[in-house]
Amino acid sequence: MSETSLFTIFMEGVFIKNFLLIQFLGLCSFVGVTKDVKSAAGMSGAVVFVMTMASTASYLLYTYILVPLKMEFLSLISFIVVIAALVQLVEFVVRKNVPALYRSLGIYLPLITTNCAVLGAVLLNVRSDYGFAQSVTFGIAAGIGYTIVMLMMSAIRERSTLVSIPSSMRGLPQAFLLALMLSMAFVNYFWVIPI
Amino acid sequence: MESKRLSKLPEKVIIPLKQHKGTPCVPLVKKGDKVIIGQKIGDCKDDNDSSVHSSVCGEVQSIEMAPHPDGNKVLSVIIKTNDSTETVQFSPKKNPSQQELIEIIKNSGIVEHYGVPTQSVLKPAGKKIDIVLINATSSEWVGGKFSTPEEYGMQMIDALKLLMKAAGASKGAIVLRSDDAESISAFERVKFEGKQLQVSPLIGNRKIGYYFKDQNSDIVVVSQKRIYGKSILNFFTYNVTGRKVPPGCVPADVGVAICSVKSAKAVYDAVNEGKPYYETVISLEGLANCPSQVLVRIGTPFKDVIEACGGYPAESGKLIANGMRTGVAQYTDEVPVTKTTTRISFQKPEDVQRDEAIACTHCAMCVDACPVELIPSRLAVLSDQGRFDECRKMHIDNCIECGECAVICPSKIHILQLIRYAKNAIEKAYEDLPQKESSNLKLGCACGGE
Amino acid sequence: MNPLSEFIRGVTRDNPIFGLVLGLCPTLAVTTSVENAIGMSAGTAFVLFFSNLFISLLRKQIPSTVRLPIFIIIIATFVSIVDMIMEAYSPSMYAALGVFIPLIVVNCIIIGRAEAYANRNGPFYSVIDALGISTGFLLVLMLIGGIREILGTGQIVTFGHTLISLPVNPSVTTMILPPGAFLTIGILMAVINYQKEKKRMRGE
Amino acid sequence: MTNGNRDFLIIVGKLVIISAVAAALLSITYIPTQAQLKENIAKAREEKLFEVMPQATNFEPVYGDKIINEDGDKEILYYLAKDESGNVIGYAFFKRQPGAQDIIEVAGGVTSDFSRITGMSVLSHSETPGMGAKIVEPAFKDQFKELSLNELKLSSSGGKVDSITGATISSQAVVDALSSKVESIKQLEGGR
Amino acid sequence: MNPTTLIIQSVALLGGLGIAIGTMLIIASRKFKVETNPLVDDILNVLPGANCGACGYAGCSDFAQRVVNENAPINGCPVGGFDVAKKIGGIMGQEVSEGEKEYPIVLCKGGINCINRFDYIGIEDCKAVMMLSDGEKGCNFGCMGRGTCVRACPFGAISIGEDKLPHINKNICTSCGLCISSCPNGILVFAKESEKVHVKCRSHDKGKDVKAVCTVGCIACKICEKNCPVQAIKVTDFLAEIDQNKCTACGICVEKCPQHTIDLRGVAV
Amino acid sequence: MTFTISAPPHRKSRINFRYIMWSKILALLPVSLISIYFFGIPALSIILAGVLSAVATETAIQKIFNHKLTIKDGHAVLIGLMLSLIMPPEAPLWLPVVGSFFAIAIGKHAFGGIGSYVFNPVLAAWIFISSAWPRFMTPISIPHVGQLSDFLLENGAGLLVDVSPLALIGGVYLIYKKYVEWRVPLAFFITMVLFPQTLNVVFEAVGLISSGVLNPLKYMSLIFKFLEISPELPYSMIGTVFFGILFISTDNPTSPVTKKGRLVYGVICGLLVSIYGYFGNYVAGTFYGLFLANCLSSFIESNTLPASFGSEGKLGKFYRRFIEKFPSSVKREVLFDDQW
Repeated sequence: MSETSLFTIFMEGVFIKNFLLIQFLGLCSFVGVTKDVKSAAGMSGAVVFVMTMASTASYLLYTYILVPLKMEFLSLISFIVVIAALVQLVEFVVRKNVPALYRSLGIYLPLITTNCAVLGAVLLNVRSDYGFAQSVTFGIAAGIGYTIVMLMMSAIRERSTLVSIPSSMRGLPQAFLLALMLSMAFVNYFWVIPI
Repeated sequence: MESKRLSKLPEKVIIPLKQHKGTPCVPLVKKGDKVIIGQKIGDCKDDNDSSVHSSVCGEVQSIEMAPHPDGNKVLSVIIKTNDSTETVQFSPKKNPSQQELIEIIKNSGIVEHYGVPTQSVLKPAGKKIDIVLINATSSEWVGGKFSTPEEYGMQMIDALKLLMKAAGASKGAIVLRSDDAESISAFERVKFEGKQLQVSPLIGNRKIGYYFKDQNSDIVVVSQKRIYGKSILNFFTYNVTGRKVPPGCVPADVGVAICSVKSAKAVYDAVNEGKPYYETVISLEGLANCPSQVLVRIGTPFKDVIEACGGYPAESGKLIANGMRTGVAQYTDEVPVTKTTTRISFQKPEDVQRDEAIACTHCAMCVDACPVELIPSRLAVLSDQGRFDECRKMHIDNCIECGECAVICPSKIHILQLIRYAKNAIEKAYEDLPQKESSNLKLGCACGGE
Repeated sequence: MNPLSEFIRGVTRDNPIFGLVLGLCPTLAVTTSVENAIGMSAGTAFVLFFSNLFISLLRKQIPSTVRLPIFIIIIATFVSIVDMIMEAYSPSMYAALGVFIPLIVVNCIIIGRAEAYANRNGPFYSVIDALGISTGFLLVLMLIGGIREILGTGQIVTFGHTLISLPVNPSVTTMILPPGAFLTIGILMAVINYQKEKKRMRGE
Repeated sequence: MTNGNRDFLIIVGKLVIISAVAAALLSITYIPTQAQLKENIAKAREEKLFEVMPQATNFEPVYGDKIINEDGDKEILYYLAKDESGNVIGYAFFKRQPGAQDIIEVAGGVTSDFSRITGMSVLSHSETPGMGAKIVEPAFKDQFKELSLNELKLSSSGGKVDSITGATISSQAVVDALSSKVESIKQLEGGR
Repeated sequence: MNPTTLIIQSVALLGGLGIAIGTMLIIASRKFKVETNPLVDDILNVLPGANCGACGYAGCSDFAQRVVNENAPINGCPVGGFDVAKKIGGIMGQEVSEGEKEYPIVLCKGGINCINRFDYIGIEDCKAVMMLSDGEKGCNFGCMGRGTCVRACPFGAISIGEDKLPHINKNICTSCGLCISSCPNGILVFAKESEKVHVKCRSHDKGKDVKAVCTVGCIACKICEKNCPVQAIKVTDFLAEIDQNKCTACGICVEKCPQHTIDLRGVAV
Repeated sequence: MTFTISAPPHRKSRINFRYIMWSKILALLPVSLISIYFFGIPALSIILAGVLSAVATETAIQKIFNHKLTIKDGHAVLIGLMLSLIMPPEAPLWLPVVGSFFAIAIGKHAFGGIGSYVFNPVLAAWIFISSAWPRFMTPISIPHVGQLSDFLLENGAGLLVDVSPLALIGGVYLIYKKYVEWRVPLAFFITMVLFPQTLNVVFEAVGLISSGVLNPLKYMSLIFKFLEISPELPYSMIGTVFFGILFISTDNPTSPVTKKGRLVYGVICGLLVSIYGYFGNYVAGTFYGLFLANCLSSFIESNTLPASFGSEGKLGKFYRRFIEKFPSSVKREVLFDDQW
C-alpha cells in the first residue's frame, strides 16, 4: 500500500493530475456536455457520485475477491461490468425514488458508463496501490477536479455564444483551443507549487 | 424666459387623431367642414383616451394617414388654415369638484408627455392615488406662457393643488432638476401658505417622505439629478418616493401619479380659462436663427416651425423631435407638432455621428452607466442574436431607455436600439403573458402577484 | 456496398476523430510520439477487429435489452487480451501507454461501431469497417503524434530508428505536454472545418 | 412458468454464457502471457541489477516472510550483491513509488556500509515524455552514481540531485524511493 | 497453477458475477419501473446507445427525449449517421414530404432601383428600420435589403447581393420558412419549382407613385393583362397578379412589361 | 432635403475603442523608454520585434481571410508592446516574434478577434513561450527589493517592465480618466497587500499556539504584526506585479462585466498571484495567477448577474427580517423611508 497522505492525494487528484486537462480522461463529455453550465453541473454531479461509488465498489471487489482468488487479470472486465451495473442501478433507484434529482442529474448517468474518467479513476487506484481511504479520496478528488474544469469550461463556452467566432473555429476547434488555454493555466500554475 | 408665439400661421395643420397611447379618436368632422380654434374634432372612445381639438380656423382638407413624429403614420385631420382668430366659447370653472375636474381634463384633451392621458394618470381605474408628482426634470422649464418666474412658481403650485384634488391625493410634490438654477430660483421666490418655499435636494435616503415631515407640509418642492428615459416612470417613482414599482406595474400601482409641467399648466389653463389643449410650448435647437422656445399650435408641421425660425442651417442633416437623448429622428419635416412634442433639434451633417460599430469588448462601461443595474452590452448581443427569452431573464423590461449605455459605449454599438428591438419583439411574443414576478414584498401590489 | 468504398469511408468521411469525433481521450493522451500512436492504434485495431467480428456473428443471438452489457463484456475481453499480450511482449510500449490500454474498453469508437455497424451488418463488412476505421484512427494518431514529436523534440524516433531529424532543434516542450495535444488537434480541426466551409461555399 | 420469467432466464443465461466464454478466453491467454511476463521481468530485473551495481558478479535474493503467489514464492526484499569471491559488497533493490502520472519502479544499489548509492535505474514508469520521462536519461541517472547518502536530496532541499526542469514530482519520487528503501534495508540488515 | 483450475475458476467467477448482476438489474428494473413515452423507447432502440454525448445532449436517452419533446434535430446523432436519422424520422413521422419542393422567392426587384427616403444609421436589420419609420425605401412594400432574412436563415442559404436584394441558394435551402416569417414586409413567399412566372412587386400604390420611387415596380399599366394569351394575369388594387394554374410560362408578359417587373425564372432579364 | 435617421441617443461620447487603445500604448511609453535607457539596444530591438511581428501577423491574417484591416485601432500594437515588455532583456530576438505571432494568431484571431477572446492573448503567448523555451524566458536576475529607492528605479533586473513600478503611473491615469475600470485593479491591489500581511500574522499565531503560549496579550499584539511590513510585501510590489494590476487584469474581454463580478475577479486575481508568488516567485506568479483567473472569469460573471432592479438581495431580505423582529419605530423610519 502506498503511504501518500490523504491531503496530497486529494490535491493531486483535483489539480496536479487533473483528469480532463492533464490526464485526458473523460474528454468526450468535456467537449460534448459543456455547452451550458446547467448540463455541465449535472454531469459533474453525476460523475462525482459515480466515481466515489465506483472507487469504493471496485476497491472491495479487487481486494476481497480478485486478489485472494489470484484473478487480477479479470479486473478490467469485472470493473467495467460493476460500473455499468452500478450506474444502471443508481439510475433505476433515483428515477423511481427521487424524480427531482433524476431530472437534474439522472439523464447524465448513462453517459458515465462509457466515460473513461470513472474507469480511469478505478484503474489508477489499483495501479497506485491505494488503500481504502486513499482510493475513496482519490475518487472524490478526481471528481471534484473534473467538476471544476467542467464548470469553468461551460461558463466560458456559454459566454462564447455571445461573441462572434470565425465560422471554421466554431464548435470543436474552439473547444480544443479553450482546453489548450485551460490546460496551460493548470499545468503551469499547479506543477510548480509544492504540496 | 419668455417664449413667443410662432409668428407665421402655417398653411395647413396636421392634427393626428392619436396623440396618446391607446386607440385613435373618432373624428367628429369630415372633409370640407369648417372648424374654429378650440373646436373638438376628435372624440375619445373611453376614459383612457384623450380628445383632440382644432388649433386653427379653417377648412378640413382631408382625413388621411399622415406621418407622426413617433415614426409611423397615423390617421390625421388636415386643416387648411385661414386668418380668422375665432374661438369657441371658453368657459372657466371656479372651484370645481373632483369629478368635474376629471371631466374638464378629459374634455380638454390633456396628455402627459409620455403619452398617457392625464385623467387616467390621476384617476386610474381601480387604483388609489395618494401622491402627485410634477416632473420638471425631463422637460425643460417650460416657461412659455408665464411672463415672470413668480407666476411660474405660483401657477405650478396652484396646478399641483388642482391635480391633487382631481386625483384625491393628500400629498404632492414638484420635482426640479438640481442643475436647473432658473427653475429653482423661480420657486425659491414663491411664498406658500405664508412660508418661504424651499427647494430640497433628494440625496440618498432623504426621499420625499422625509421632507413632508421635515417641512410639515403636504406640498414640497424637491430637486434631483437629471434622468432621461422613455419609460422612466418606475425609476422616477423609486428615486423620488422610495416606493419600488414591481416589474410590469405602473406608478399608479403604488399610489403615485406623475404629471409634467406642460400638462399641469394645461390643467391650470383649462380650469381657470376654460381653454382646451391646443397649443404647446416647444424648445428649439440647432437652427439658423433659433429662439430657444416658441409657442406652437398643435398640428403645425415641423417645416413651418423651422422656416419661421430661420430655416435649416445645412442642406441635409438630422431632424430630431423630443431631444437628443431619447428623441426620434425624423425622415420628413412634414410631421406635425403634437401634444407630446417637447423639443425640435437639428444636427448638421458634420455633427451627425456615424461611427461604425465594432464588436463588444466587454469593457463594462455601460454596466457602470446603467441606472437600473442591467448589463446593456449583454442585452444588446442577445437581442442581436434574437435570443429574446434570455433578454427577458436578464430583466430587459426594467430598461428605462435612457440611452446612457449607447452614449458611453466605446465600441459605438447601438445598444439602446437593440434593446428596444428586443423589447418590441418580446412585447409582440408575450402579449398575453403578464409578468408574475414581484420584487416588492411590502406593498402587495395587485398587479405584481405577491 | 462495395468493400473498398466501405474501407475508404472509414478513413475519410467516418474518420473516427475528425468525422465522428469519437475516442478523443487516447488520441490526445498517447500521441506524444509516433511510436506510442502506432502502439495505441494497433491495440485499438485488434479490439475493434475482433469485437466487430464477434458482435456481427452474434448479432442475431443478442437480446436487444441487454445488448450493451454484452457488447461491453465482449469488448472488455479483447481489451484484456491486448493488455496481457502487450504487457508480456512489449513491456516498454505497455509502460508508455499506461492506463490507456485498458481504457480502450470505454473508447467510444469501439462501442459506437459495434452499435452502429456490427450490430446491423454481416461479419465480412463489419471486418472491413473495422479495418477502415482502424486505418483512419492510425493515420490521425500518427499525424498528431508526428507533429507533436517533431516540434517537441526535433526528431521522430520510431522503434529505435530515427526517421526524421530536423536540422534546427526547436524543442517546443509545450507540444509534448498536455497543452500541445489540445493545440495540435484544435488547429487540425479548424483547418479541416475551413476546408469543408470553403467547399460548401463553392456550392458542393 | 410465465413468459416474462422465461425471457428473463434466457437473458440471464445468455449473459452468463457470454461471460463464461469471455472468462475462458481470458484465462487461456493469461497462462502463456504470464509465463512470458515472468521471464521478461526476471530478465529486466537482472539487467537492472547489473546496471546499478556493475562491480558485483552475482546477486542473491533475500526473501521476506510474505508469500506472494501460490507457487510458494516468497517476496524478495532486496538482493545481496556479491563479488567473485562471494563477499557481500552491497545491496541492490527495487522500489515502487508513485510518480507524477503512475507508479515508477526504481532499481538502486547501496554499498554494504550504507555510505553511498552505487547507481540508480528506472525499471518502469509512465511519466510525461519530455518532462518526467527524462528520469531514464543518463543526464539524470548519472547523478546517482557513487552518490553519498547524505547528499541524496534534491538540490532545492540541499542535496546534490538536480531535479528535471518542470518535473520536480518525478525527480522527487526517485529520490524518495531510494532513500526510503535504503532506510528499510538498513533496518532489516541491522535486525539480522 | 493448473490451467484447468484457472479456467474453471475464472468461468465460475465471471459467470457468477454475470448472474448476480443480471439478476439484480432485472429485478431492479422491474421494481423501479417508470412509465415512459413509448416513442422515446422506440427511438432509443434505433439509436446506437453508446451514450457518447457526441450529439451534444446527455446521452442517448436524453437525445431521444429531446427529439420527442423538444424538436431536437432527428439527424443529430453523428454515430448513427443517416440510417439512424431515417429511422427516427420514420418513428416521428417527420419524413421529408414527397411533394414538389418549394423555395422562397423574392417578390421585389427594387433594391438599388428604388430610391431611399432617408439615410439610416443603426443596426443592420429591416425590422429595426421599420421600428423607426415605415421603412427606408421610397416604396412601402419593397425590400429594404438590410438582411433580416439572411440572419434568420439557420443554414446560411441567403445572401444580399450587389443589387441589395436577397438571393437564395437553392442547394442549401431546406424550405424551413424561417426567412419568410422573419420578413417584416412579406417580400419572401414560397413558390413551387414549376411556377415559372412571377410579378416581382408587391406595391399596391398607384402607378404614378410607384414610378416616382422605383424604376422596376408594377405601375398597373395592364399591358400584361391585355397581352396574356390565357388570361392568367389580372391587375387588382394596382398590382398584377398571376394565376399560376392558368399560366403557361409563354413569356409574353415578361417581354411586354414596360418596367420589367415580371420575371420568367431561368431567363435573364 | 434628405434627413438622416437613427435610433436615440443622437449625441454620443467621443471616446472610442481606438482612442482607448492608443491611450494605453501612450501610458506604456514611459516604461518602455526607461527600460530602453537601462537595458539599451536589446530592449529596443525586443520591443520593435514584438510590435512589428504583431502588426505583421494581424495584417497577414486579415488579408488572408478577407477581413477588414484593423491595424489602426492599435490593438495589435498594444499586444506586441505588452508582450515585449514582459520579456527578459536577454531574450533572443526570435522569441518576441514567435510570441507575438502566437498572441495574435491563436490568442486573438482564433477566438474571433477583438472582444471575443476569453484569455488574454499576451498572457497566453507569454505562458506558451515560457513553457516551450523556459531557459530563454527566465530572467538572469530577479529584482531585488531592499530599500525604497529600489522601487523607484530597480535599474536593470528581471523583465523589461521590472525597471520601476513608478514608470507604470500611466495606468493609474487611465483609471482616473475612466478609460479602464477601477474595480479589478483596486481589489487586486488590496488583496496583494493584505495577503502577505495576513499570512504573516497567521504564521505568527500558529507559532504561538504550537509553542503553547497562553498569554492573550501576546495574541493581541498580533494586530500590530499586521501593520508591520512583511518581508514578502515589497516583492509583491515589483514592476511585473504592477503591470499585471494596471494593464493585464484590466483587459476588458477577460474580466467579468458585472460590478460584483469585477470585485470578486480582482480579489481572485490577487489571491492566485499572491499564493503563487509567496511560494514560488512573483514574476511568473503574476502571469500564471492571472491566466488562471482568466479561466475563472466567465464562471464568476455567470454567477454574479445582477438581480432585477429594486428587488431585494439576500442580505437585504435577511436584514429586513431581522429588523422586523425588533420593532423600533425610529429605526424603521430611518431604514425604510417609504413608510409614510
